[in-house]
Amino acid sequence: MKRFALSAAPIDAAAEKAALEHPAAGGCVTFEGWVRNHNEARAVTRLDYQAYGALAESEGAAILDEACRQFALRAARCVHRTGALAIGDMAVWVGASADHRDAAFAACRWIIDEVKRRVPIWKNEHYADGESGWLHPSGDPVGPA
Amino acid sequence: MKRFALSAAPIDAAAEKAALEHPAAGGCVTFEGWVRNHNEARAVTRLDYQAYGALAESEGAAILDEACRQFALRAARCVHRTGALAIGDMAVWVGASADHRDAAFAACRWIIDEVKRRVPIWKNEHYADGESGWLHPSGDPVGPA
Amino acid sequence: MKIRLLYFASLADRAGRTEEIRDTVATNPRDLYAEIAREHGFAFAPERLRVAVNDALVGWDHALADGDEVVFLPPVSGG
Amino acid sequence: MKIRLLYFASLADRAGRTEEIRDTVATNPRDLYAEIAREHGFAFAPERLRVAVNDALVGWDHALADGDEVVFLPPVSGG
Repeated sequence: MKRFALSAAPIDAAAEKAALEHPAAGGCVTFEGWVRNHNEARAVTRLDYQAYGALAESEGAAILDEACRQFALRAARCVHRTGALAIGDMAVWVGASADHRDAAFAACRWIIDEVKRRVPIWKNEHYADGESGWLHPSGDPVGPA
Repeated sequence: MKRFALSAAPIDAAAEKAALEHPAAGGCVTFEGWVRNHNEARAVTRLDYQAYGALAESEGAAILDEACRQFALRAARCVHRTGALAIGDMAVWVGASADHRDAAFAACRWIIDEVKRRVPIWKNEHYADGESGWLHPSGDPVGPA
Repeated sequence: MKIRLLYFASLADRAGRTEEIRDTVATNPRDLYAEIAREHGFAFAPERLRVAVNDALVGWDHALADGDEVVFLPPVSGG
Repeated sequence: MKIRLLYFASLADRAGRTEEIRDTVATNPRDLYAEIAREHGFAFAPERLRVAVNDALVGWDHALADGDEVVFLPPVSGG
């Protein structure tokens, strides 16, 4: 089963979490990103996510592989939605299981940060005032691989 | 609904997580503690958790209240098992939802650390060699005091 | 006065019971623990324990009253 | 040589298309971006973009070949 996937359909968090199970794992940490009704003080009504599929899959897989090398994990997975999402919908799911919780917390946080920084997925926010816009956060540019 | 609960029955993680939902929340972080098949290099076959119920409930509730004051959360919850558990069973579930992931990660980690430090619950580990022992602070089994 | 004691985890194993009612001259948890530790052979120094009276954590010099329920809490291991 | 370009997010909106095939004299992504940014009015400085050729991230001086598929990636906002 692939560690990173894009999904045009709702994410099955329970199935993802079940794939982290391991008899030596003392626990798992998960992060779910939800579509919230506000951003930077603007009222948000819905979102669209667009992905550059081939590169998103390979970059996502690379992040998960790096996490499994850097942290003492038993398993780690991530799924990211594409398409139209409503308020409250799950946009991304990340999970990591490990013998000890330190590694599970650190890895889960690292994975979502790297996914947000590197994976080519873009969010188009639709606002209550009728406007919409692609989000292109400024911040340090990310170099080539 | 109480933020902290003891449960003699298996924890319904999906129901707990659903209780964290909020339209302004941008995500949630959960921690699940699982019974693992080893501890300090000994093979573990099963566990019993014993709780001082009244104080565990009030101390657990105090921890969740403190978390909600200290971190910018939308919701936080915790459930801890009591009784006999097998390898792979969920011993504890913690979840926190927040507008921003920083708060959700920090709160989830803080809650599980405080629960492990303060809530009067004790673990009796049963080992593959037939021995068993109550775990006290350092994690060393102490047998009868 | 009469005090009800509850025992948990290794203290219950060592005492061979999960509760008892004692008639004691101890007026605070410190003296009460010294008394029962001697009798049951508890190895924990008080510094490693916490004390609860009537389901609330208290200090070692808390004044005990007749009918109180007292618990000496060994280090916890939940999670 | 012929290069296929894919556009995403605000670059697709600005270009008014999600892909195009161009005949270009540009031999690397740097020169190619200068050419299309002028034509489509892209506002991003190259420093804020990444480049992929044939679904792999590359540097701005990567040598382009006939038939390559090139994507200029604006800052991402997944998660």
